[in-house]
Amino acid sequence: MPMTKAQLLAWIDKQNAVFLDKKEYLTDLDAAIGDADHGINMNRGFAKVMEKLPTVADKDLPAILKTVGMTLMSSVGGASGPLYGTFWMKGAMALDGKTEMTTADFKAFLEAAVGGIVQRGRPELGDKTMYDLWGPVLAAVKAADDTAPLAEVVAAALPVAEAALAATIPLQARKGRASYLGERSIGHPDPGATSSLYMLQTLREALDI
Amino acid sequence: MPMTKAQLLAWIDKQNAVFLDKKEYLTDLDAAIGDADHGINMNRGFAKVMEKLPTVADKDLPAILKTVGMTLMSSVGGASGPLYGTFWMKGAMALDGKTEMTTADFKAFLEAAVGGIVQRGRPELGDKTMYDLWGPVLAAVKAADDTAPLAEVVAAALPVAEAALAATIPLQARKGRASYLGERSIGHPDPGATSSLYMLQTLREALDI
Amino acid sequence: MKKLINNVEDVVQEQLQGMALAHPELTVKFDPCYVVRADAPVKGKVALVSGGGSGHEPMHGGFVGQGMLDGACPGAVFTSPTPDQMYECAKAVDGGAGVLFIVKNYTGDVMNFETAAELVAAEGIKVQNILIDDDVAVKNSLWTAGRRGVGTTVLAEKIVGAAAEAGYDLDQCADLCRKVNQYGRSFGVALTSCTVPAAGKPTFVLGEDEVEMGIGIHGEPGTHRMPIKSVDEMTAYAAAQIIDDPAYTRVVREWDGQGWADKTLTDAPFAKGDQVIAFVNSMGGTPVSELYAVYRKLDEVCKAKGLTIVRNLVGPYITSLEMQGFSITLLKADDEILKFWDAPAKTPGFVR
Amino acid sequence: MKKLINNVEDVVQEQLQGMALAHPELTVKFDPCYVVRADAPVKGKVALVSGGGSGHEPMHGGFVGQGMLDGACPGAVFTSPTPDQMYECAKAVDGGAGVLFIVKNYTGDVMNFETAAELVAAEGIKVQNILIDDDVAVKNSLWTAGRRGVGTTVLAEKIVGAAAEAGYDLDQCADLCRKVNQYGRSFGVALTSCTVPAAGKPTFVLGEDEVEMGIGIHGEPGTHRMPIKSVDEMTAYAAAQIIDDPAYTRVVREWDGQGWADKTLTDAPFAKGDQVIAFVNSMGGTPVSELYAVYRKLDEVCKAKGLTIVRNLVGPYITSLEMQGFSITLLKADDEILKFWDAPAKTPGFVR
Ligand SMILES: Nc1ncnc2c1ncn2[C@@H]1O[C@H](COP(=O)(O)OP(=O)(O)O)[C@@H](O)[C@H]1O
Ligand SMILES: Nc1ncnc2c1ncn2[C@@H]1O[C@H](COP(=O)(O)OP(=O)(O)O)[C@@H](O)[C@H]1O
Ligand SMILES: [Mg+2]
Ligand SMILES: [Mg+2]
Ligand SMILES: [Mg+2]
Ligand SMILES: [Mg+2]
Repeated sequence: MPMTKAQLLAWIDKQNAVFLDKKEYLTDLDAAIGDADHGINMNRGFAKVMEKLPTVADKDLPAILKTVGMTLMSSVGGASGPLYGTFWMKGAMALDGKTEMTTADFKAFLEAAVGGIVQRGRPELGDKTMYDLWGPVLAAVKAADDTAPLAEVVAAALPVAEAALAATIPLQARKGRASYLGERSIGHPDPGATSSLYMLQTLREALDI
Repeated sequence: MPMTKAQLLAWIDKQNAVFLDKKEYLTDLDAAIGDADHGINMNRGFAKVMEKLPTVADKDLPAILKTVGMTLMSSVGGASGPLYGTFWMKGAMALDGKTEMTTADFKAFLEAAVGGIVQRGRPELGDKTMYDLWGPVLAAVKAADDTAPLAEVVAAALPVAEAALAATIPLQARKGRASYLGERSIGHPDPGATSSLYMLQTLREALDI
Repeated sequence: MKKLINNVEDVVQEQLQGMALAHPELTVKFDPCYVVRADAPVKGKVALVSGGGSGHEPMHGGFVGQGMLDGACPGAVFTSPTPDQMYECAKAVDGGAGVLFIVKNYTGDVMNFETAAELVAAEGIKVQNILIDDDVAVKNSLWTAGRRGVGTTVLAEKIVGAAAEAGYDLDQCADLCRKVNQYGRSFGVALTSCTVPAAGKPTFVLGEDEVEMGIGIHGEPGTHRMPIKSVDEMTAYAAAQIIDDPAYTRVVREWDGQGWADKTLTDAPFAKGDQVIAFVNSMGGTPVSELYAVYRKLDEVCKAKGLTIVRNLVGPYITSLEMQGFSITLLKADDEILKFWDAPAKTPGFVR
Repeated sequence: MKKLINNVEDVVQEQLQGMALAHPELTVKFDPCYVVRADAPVKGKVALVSGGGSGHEPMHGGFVGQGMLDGACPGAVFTSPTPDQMYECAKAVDGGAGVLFIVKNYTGDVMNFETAAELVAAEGIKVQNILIDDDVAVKNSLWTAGRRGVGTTVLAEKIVGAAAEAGYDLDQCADLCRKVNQYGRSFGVALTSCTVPAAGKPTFVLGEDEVEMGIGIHGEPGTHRMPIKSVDEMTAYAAAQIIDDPAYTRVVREWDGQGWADKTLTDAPFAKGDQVIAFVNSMGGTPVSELYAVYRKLDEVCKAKGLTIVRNLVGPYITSLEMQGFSITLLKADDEILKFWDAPAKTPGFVR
């Protein structure tokens, strides 16, 4: 079954909820190896998204996704702002005119979205960034059968994402602010990879409704 | 017996010693109601006087006194610098050409010297300044017989000075930095009156040699 | 936290409102937030835009004005501004000759300004991004996000601002800005931490006799912590870090008109006989009197190493809120750089 | 005590050495110590000399240069300089039109400058002493040494400096300086203490949430201590102290050519409709960003009270070492004052 517009709106809504809930936790993660603002940034961004959403809720999927991207882009700031902004905007472009999202559509969406992160941030696997999560997740999603229901595909990607997040812990950061810490960045999960896991978890939940 | 040049030099020497010895005490007094520098100022000034003294030690009394005054003037700074500087310089002018100082000479010296303080600082009695000491002391000295030995005259003025210093304690300052404290200046002796008492005490000792 | 503020959420906005009231020669816009010359756009002149997190005042908003920036985009305290601010600001200042973004090398700033450049280019406005990455406390670019942009930013905004005023076109401005960046190196020392208003507590804690060496401008940890030494010793150390720094190579991304192109840049080390502009900066809480003690020793060290200080700047220009400490920037100065350094500037934070 | 210093005994001298190295347009002399324009004496121009304890930088040495002071005499930290410094400085800058001493009203400064004036007059040089006594935190002159000289000093040095440059004679300069002083009023607030290097410990101790209201510029106690409030509240309080201050009368001593003559001066209070120059000053450790929050509220208060701010100055100009805090100065501005306020100035600490 493809993702409906109601499910997409539920996904966005759940992300807003989780970033309010995890604001302090994400900020603490960022305090350890960054500048203690990632949770604040994500919370500010999704609060703004919720403000904007009513103006496009009756539009098609890409219009909604683009609004999410543009709003994150103009309200999150820092490194994660343009990364997530690009993620949603590039993803939107892959869904031209669609009103629901099949598994095949989701593959195209995610490939474009993750491509946006790579293009903007130029992370490599092992740099200890959100891409350390999205790289394996994208691979898992692309490997799925186009005929498999989207909910199943996302559910199957979740353990991959969890493992990927855990795998960032022993890494020494080579991108972003954490890289200035050198060896002191070892032993902490990456804040951006953590927020990315929340995005996938909330998608899984939204597809249940 | 008039004051000899040796005695004058001894007086200056003893003042240098006392202001080194009492540097911290005078500074503490000034910390209570001023800006915590009176002891430092006096010590710096007399150390400079000792440096300069050899160059005039063979001159007459007023030349020596003038050098003390000019040196204090240019090294003490703050309020006490010009006050004590004027004290010695005006005093010197009253002794034109003298090579020793009789009781009558001392009267003239002290009248001019204290006049210098009054002219410069315009203190009134009860303002809680060094003049609260020099006013009564000058009166006592002037009341002495011109034929009385100088040592006796000075000795007789000492209890007057001590009482005058004690009398500054309950006063509220109306001149200098201490005046900004208003009622909080009450209950402390005036630092300048204290240093002035040391000047008189060392004179008394110097006249013994 | 003792600061002259009302609510922590309103700090940046209220400070900008105060700045707008004090400086009618500037226009401050909110939502999105940017600062421009009141006479913008200046027709035919390349427009200079910079920006970054707030908390470094007078940089950047205080450098908007004749002879320096046309616009500045202030983010939240120590947080990069967003592309919409930069985009609107660029549109407001473009006088037809294009827009140069001067970007301090922090991942967030770089990505936001790159996004903005794409948006601006899509409007048919000529645009270029030049990075400032001059902090020698960051040793390599391979294992990090590269050197941070610090003191050289101020000098670049002054020098390239004057060149734009003198009629340089966008490529010439970009070339000059790149050169200034490649000629400039900085090192910073913190005596105390700073407190981000929203955080409410000091970013780090130093002992009563400790200093942090090699800090950036956001209270990031430096290279090491040590007991405070004399100003001569600390200055000599910082100056040596800069002067003895070897060649530095990294890849930067510049706009080639259509898309992004990688460029490998290598900065030569200082050499005996170089003329330099020396910039002694306060981190915000250190008064100018103490900076002159730094300058005194810096002059001696430069002489000993064969460098001649031909111009200088001493004061609080790129700060970290109320942090006590200083940074030193040395910029190799050729005739072109000196000419524009000496040119007039009329901004709230820098007047010549 | 965390400072950029070597030995406490050498602090002032080394800072001045650094300043001399950084500013070849100034000449710094030691023993006795003073700072003069390198092109002094300027023939035919009235020479302006000020001075006072060190620790208030950039004032006064930083205001030596074209359009402001001809010379400055720095004392030890927070201690008045001595007459020999002033005398030698005056002789070095007199260009035949006489010397104006601008003196902040502290007993020590007043007496040392009076002594200096006598010495200078004895050389046949025309001289005048004008007092600055603008601190409204000191309520009366009968029971105190009178109001302290604070922020108005900076404005007076700028305005009278420009007048001297424009050819005012000594009496005209003195009259203008006296007027500026009578038109100016200030009030200061400390968030933290400062530490005199020679003392090695803070002059006073404030709790983590306490501020001291009505402070001078030497860490003197103010009028009262209170828990820190919002910048709006503290600014409104300070502004009200200044704007609502009633007429102020005191006796000053000026030189009449032969000797000292007493003059009774009464300053009128501010009145609705007055145009003012607003000066928001950092005590040294407060960054300029926070000052703009003060300015924002000050503008509002002035408007509400019927005063129009027509010019402003925001920054660290008359400091107390590294003290955090601010002061506000309002100066009633007429055409003469505005003309000279707007005139050029080229000094290390003030450029226009
Ligand atoms: N070059 C990069 N490529 C991909 N992700 C990055 C890059 N740099 C940083 N990130 C991600 O951004 C996260 C930090 O985001 P955030 O704290 O919001 O921004 P900032 O670092 O500017 O304060 C990091 O945890 C990391 O996942
Ligand atoms: N107007 C004045 N007339 C006479 N003596 C004064 C006057 N003002 C201050 N003094 C004296 O000066 C002393 C303070 O001297 P000092 O601490 O060296 O200078 P400052 O007050 O400038 O720091 C006071 O204790 C007082 O005796
Ligand atoms: Mg962060
Ligand atoms: Mg004192
Ligand atoms: Mg950040
Ligand atoms: Mg003193």
